Amino acid sequence: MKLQVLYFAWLRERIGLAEERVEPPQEVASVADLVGWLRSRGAGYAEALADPGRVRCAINQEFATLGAALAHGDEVAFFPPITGG
Amino acid sequence: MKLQVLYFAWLRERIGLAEERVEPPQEVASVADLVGWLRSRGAGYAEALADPGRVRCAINQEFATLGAALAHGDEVAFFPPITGG
Amino acid sequence: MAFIRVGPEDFDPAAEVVALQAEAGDAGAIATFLGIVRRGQDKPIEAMTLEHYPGMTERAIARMVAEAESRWPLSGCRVIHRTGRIPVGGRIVLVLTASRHRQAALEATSFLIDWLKVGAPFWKKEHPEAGEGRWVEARPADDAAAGRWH
Amino acid sequence: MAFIRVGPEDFDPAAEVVALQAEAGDAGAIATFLGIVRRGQDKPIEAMTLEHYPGMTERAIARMVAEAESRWPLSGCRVIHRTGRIPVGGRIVLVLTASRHRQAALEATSFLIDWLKVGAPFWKKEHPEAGEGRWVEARPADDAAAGRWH
Repeated sequence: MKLQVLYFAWLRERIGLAEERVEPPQEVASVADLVGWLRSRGAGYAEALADPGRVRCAINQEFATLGAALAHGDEVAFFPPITGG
Repeated sequence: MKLQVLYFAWLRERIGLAEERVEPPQEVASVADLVGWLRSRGAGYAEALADPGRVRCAINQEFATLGAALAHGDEVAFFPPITGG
Repeated sequence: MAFIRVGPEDFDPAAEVVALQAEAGDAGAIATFLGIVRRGQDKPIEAMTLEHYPGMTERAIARMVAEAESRWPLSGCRVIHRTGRIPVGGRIVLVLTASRHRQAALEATSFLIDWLKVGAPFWKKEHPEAGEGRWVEARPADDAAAGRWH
Repeated sequence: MAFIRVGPEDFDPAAEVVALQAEAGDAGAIATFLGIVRRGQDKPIEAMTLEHYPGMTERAIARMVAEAESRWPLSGCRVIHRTGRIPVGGRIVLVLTASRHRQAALEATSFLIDWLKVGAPFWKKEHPEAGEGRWVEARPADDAAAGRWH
């Protein structure tokens, strides 16, 4: 399964990337699985994704929960709670 | 008792006056008394002041009720319910 | 602190926002309400005349603004209400409030326009495209809207 | 019907009112909300950077506007939200709605700004006069304000 993963605001800064194409192992089926796998990829990831309470997610530009299932080709974004307006 | 009386909107049009100085007889002590006395002054007055439910009043530029007392030198205004804004 | 103007001159909403921002200092939120002469559908009009009670109008508006300032933390407020004949599409009234808090600005603006409709001595006369001018009747809905704020 | 723009360009509130009036036809009421970068008191800032999620932002705003249009009889609506670095006093966001009814315009404007704060993917970073930039934390009060509209 290939995914396009986007990071915004301080997640982007800590991970050091705005966007990347990843191919996680087959057992990664949900957003929560993906978070766990990403955390294992380095200190920046581990730090950025340490507290799920501070991280929000969207799949294909729609808000999603940690339990949401992933599919090949999905665009998955991680970001902090919104502070616009 | 001398009073300055002002009329606005359709009251002004029916009475044919925007403002006048009046000296009603001594028994005129309240707004209601004044309305009664003004009505007796002509057809325009009688028509404009026929329905107290459609007439509002201010004394010295403060909203007042029909029962309010009048004093020498007061500025008394009669007008329809407000339609501004 | 508030700026109140009642008279026949037209106003420029943009210039008023700039003026408000200058007065308000460090405001993060500016809410405005602009009232415009509607043509209407059933009996289209070409203009409206606004009559007022000079002196009492300004006092009544000043009192409303003071009330708004006591209820919400405003850093600036401007109320402009035109009088005289205004064509369809023309501006009648502008309420602007500034605050650090967006809800304060929005609520104070709502409050002021609701009260202006029932508490300041203005009367509207509509001029239809055909026929005589007619005075607008007060709407009970306006009293109800102002009553929300008690 | 609605006009939505997200991007770094500044906007002119007056031109937007004119555009809205042209789109809205016979609207009697225009309500606006303008958000401005505040300097703040405790740790004054000199600018703010707004980051967003291109694509998702526009979709989220379009959905909010559609929801507002389903709740209130709007004859026009414009939402403009800037991105990138904006100095203190600079404009961030403008919401304009037009309606025949003043309460519809005022309520829809409130609704849209409340939802923009929590439902469109924007993130603010403050740049203090001294020291490092810091990301603004989301405020529970904003969730509560948006929750009023459920």
